[in-house]
Amino acid sequence: MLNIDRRWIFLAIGVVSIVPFLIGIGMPVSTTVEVENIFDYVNELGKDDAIFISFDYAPGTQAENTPMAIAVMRHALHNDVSVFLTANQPLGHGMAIGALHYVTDPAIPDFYESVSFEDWSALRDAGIVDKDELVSAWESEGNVLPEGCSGWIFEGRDYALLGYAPVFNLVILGMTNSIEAQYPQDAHGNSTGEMPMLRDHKSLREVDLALSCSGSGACVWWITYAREKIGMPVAFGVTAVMATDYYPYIQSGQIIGQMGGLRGAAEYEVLLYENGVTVTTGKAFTGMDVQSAAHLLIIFLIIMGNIAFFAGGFHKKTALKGRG
Amino acid sequence: MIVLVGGILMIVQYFIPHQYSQNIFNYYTEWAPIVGAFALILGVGSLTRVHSHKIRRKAKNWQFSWAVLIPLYGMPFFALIWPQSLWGGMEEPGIFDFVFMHIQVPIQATMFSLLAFYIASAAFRAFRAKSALATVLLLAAVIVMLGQVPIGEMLGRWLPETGLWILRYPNLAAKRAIMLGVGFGILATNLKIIFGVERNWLGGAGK
Amino acid sequence: MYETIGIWVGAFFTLAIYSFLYKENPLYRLAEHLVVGVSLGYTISITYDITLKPRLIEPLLAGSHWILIIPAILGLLYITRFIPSIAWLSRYPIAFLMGTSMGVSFPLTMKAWVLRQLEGAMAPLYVSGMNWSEVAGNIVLILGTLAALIYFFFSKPHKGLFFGTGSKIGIWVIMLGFGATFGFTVMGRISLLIGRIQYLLGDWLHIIK
Amino acid sequence: MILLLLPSLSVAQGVDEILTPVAGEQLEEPDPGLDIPGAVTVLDRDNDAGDQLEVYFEPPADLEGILAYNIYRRAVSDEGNEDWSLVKIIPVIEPTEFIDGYDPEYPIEPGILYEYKVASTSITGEEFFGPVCRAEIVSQGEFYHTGKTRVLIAGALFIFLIFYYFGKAQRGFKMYLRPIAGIEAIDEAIGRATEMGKPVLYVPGLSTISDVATIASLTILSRVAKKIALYQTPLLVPNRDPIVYTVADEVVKQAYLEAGRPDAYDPDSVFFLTDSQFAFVAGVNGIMMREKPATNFYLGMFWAESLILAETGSLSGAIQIAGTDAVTQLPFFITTCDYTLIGEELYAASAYLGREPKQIGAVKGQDSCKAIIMVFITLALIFGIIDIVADTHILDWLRNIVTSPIID
Repeated sequence: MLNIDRRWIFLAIGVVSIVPFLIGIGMPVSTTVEVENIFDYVNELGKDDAIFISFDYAPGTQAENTPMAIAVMRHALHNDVSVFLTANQPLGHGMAIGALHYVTDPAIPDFYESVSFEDWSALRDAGIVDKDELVSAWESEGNVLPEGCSGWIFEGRDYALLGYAPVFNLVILGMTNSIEAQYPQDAHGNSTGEMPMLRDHKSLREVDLALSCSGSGACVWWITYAREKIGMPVAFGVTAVMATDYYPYIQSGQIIGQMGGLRGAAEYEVLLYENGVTVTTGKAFTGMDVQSAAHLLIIFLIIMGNIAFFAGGFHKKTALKGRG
Repeated sequence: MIVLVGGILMIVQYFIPHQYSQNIFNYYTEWAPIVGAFALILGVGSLTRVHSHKIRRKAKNWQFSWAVLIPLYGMPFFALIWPQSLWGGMEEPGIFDFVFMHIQVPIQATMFSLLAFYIASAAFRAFRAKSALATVLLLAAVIVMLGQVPIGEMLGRWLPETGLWILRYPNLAAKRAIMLGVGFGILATNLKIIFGVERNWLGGAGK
Repeated sequence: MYETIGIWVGAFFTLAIYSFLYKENPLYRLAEHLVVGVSLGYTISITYDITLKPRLIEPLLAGSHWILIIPAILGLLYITRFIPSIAWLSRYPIAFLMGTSMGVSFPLTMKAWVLRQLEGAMAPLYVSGMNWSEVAGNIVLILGTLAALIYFFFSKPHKGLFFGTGSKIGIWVIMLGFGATFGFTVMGRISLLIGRIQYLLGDWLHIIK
Repeated sequence: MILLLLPSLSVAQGVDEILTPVAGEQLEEPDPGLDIPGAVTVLDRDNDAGDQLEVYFEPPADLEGILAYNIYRRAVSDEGNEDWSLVKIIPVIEPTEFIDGYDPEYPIEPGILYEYKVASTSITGEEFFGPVCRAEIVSQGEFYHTGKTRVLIAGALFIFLIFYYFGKAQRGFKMYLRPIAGIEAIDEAIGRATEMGKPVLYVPGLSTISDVATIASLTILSRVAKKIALYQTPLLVPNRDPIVYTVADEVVKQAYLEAGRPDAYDPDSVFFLTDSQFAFVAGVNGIMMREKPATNFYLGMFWAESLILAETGSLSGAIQIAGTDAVTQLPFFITTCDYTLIGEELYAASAYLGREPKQIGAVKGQDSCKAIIMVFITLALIFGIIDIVADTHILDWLRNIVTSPIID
């Protein structure tokens, strides 16, 4: 029995991962203190604060990391917190662009309407950089917020796409002195020195949080080079594979909290939804049903496999079927 | 020699807050990314060499080497020299972004999701509670797996609670011990490289 | 239009990779090779655009910052790697980066990985207001860390009360930790599959929202 | 660009109440306006590069109507025509002190004398200046950072211990390393393969030569190859990295030579398979199914492929010995293999087998550091219990020894 062609098992896992999507159960997800800590921290921030969201992952783990980055980005934008987007690897640069597109896509609920850096240069030159004043001045020019939109976001005031820089650990270290020195231009070629958010937050000392969304151990750079140097608060959004390794950092207080895998992202989405920040939950939450079903299947397979093995249904020397 | 001087300089620098030390350090943070960026030449060079070799010798599956070389040089071409969009329209992102978002991202994301299938297969055919230790491991794994998903909460409150307890205490203890060990390992490797005891990282350059 | 074509292309390659589950085939191999070339090509473009252009080329063209010539030359030495007779020159940029980054990371690693973790390991057993599971947890935490360290201690045989029992407890604690990792790894892999299914069923076929 | 911070609703309302009459009566007797801040004190900041000053000023007695303080600075010069620059805005509810010099736009130059003035600002942005105060000191850089002493001591101790054991090992000192279960099983596993007349498969990881795990694996390969040469069992070593391949080939050749069987060496036993991760796995799986090796070694660095390899191996009925320092892959090896070398055990095993002074010295040096850590944790445990029983605070004292504050 143990020698069944593995392709049957492949088929089983495929079916189990598709069916719950079609049914759509929506089982409740409870939240843990590791995620609540990040949420509460970001929730306290206001329009004079800024955070970094670092896209320290490649497309391979985007299914886990992107929902986290998007959830926190929405939360920060909702509170008018300025968001810096960076990446520690070139492919993460593309991930940052993708996440920004997602948050500003009118086809997706809870989207924000982005105003590019050039478009509001007149207002900027007139010295209007306070968020509330900016919005009223912008709307008085005849711009209307699209229906269903959560708000305006101004490039250079609400977000800055700084992107990738090589030897990123040293870039973090350099940003503790000056962000502009490390990123003279953003990814769109705008001069960062002219951005209001960089004038309010010139170095990492004036930034309130760094969230590293990471699929590798490189998120630790934020602890080693920013947190240990200037005491900057750091939070992690890591893939499930990495998550268990970072509990020591939570206990030692080096990070304020951690989102582990899709589940962590789903928890943040639930918190956003329950606190009225967003009107729907996102992709991570919908994925949790499948996650439940697939875990059950795998546990079932482990138990069945062991029963078959110990009941002697397995002969070590029988031929191996299927492709290796 | 450069390694020794550079390494010691940087260690000493950490303990000296004086402005001369800071200036050295500022130059360093400015220069290192520039030098680091050129390291890409190595990757491009060796990839080109391996695959052009294959094509020339018509090695097995040599046709696929074109699938490596064409995008390797095509991507920078579309990004820097000819940032053309697919149909020439202005609003559409260029070919460069298209290839990244719609070829690179799906392939890479799918590659890793293959593992979900393999884990399921291994769960049935290979994960064995052969010894007491492996049994403990599998039990802990099952509890954590159930505790992490909504259905576990429906089966009983104790499941997620036990799962989180394992994560927060025994898991933390084990990972911290490993982390301390790895920390010393990294430090020892740093020292060995700075003092030239370890030279493997040169990767045979110039041999 | 643009988006639609993109999603069809993406779906095609997604399925090409999944075809590997059935059997290895040329489509899979094509996708696998493409990704190598595209990712490096992307990296080159981004690095040029974000690093070399604003930090090296523009300052140099502007006529100031001549000192940046030094890192540029150092970086260009990498090319010598492909000319066997002077390949040894390529050691200099590698040595520069290795030596200095090792030096920078040494004290910081000492602080963040060793001292900070040691501090965390010396947690008080009981602080007023803790419930029993937290106190039990703290005892497990301190004893467990100690025991796991004993397991990775190679200078003494694992015999006697301290080293014998210690290493036995240690391996159990390590196994519990690995159990957690195992569970989380399974969870992570499934999450990645979920991401792809959302792409195929949602973005491509529009069966689910 | 003025950064306004409304501390709380109540303060904001308070301001409104006060200011309304002011706005209306501006032309009459000049309202005393807002109370002005007092004298400014400037101190040199310790442990800096001479580019920071600690600035304190006395808050005004009457805080009513004040929204924030604007702090201006300029360099003292003979002509006194330097421009004032606004270096800091402090909301009224915050402490009246700050560290000047963090702002990269207005850096402080070491050795230059500065003067400061502080203004109270109202909600309308009106400024009421306090006295101009000249700093009594100039900023200077220090040559040693006193806050980093603990890191220095720990680092020095570590360097000393490592080199002490290096030296000891190089002088040929015999040092004890405990045996490791997986290593003892190696001989048995090779013996089994010989009995069955089937080959031994050895995968030296998928990483490059610069990975410590790969180097450790190659040391163990040398030992395994020597045993195999004596037993005349076929050996298969597939490689993913071309450089690792050349080194592995060399290692095996050398091992056969040392075993006195250079003739038995088969140049095809070590081979390069492919550099793509999953294709490599598919290739190795193919070998396992065709050749049915009796023993599989997976030692070195592995990633996601670990479980596919070990699964096929366990189905083919082979004895499997694995070892890696990749924590995320270890659980899969433990549940599918017969013996697993966990993390550092791999390095220790290679030191144990290789008997190379460098490696043994490193293991011993790290061990002594772990011993120090263990002493600290044991003391912490004892002190923690004493604290509970006797209601003392000696654990805090102990923690203080290793605590390094965040300052730079």
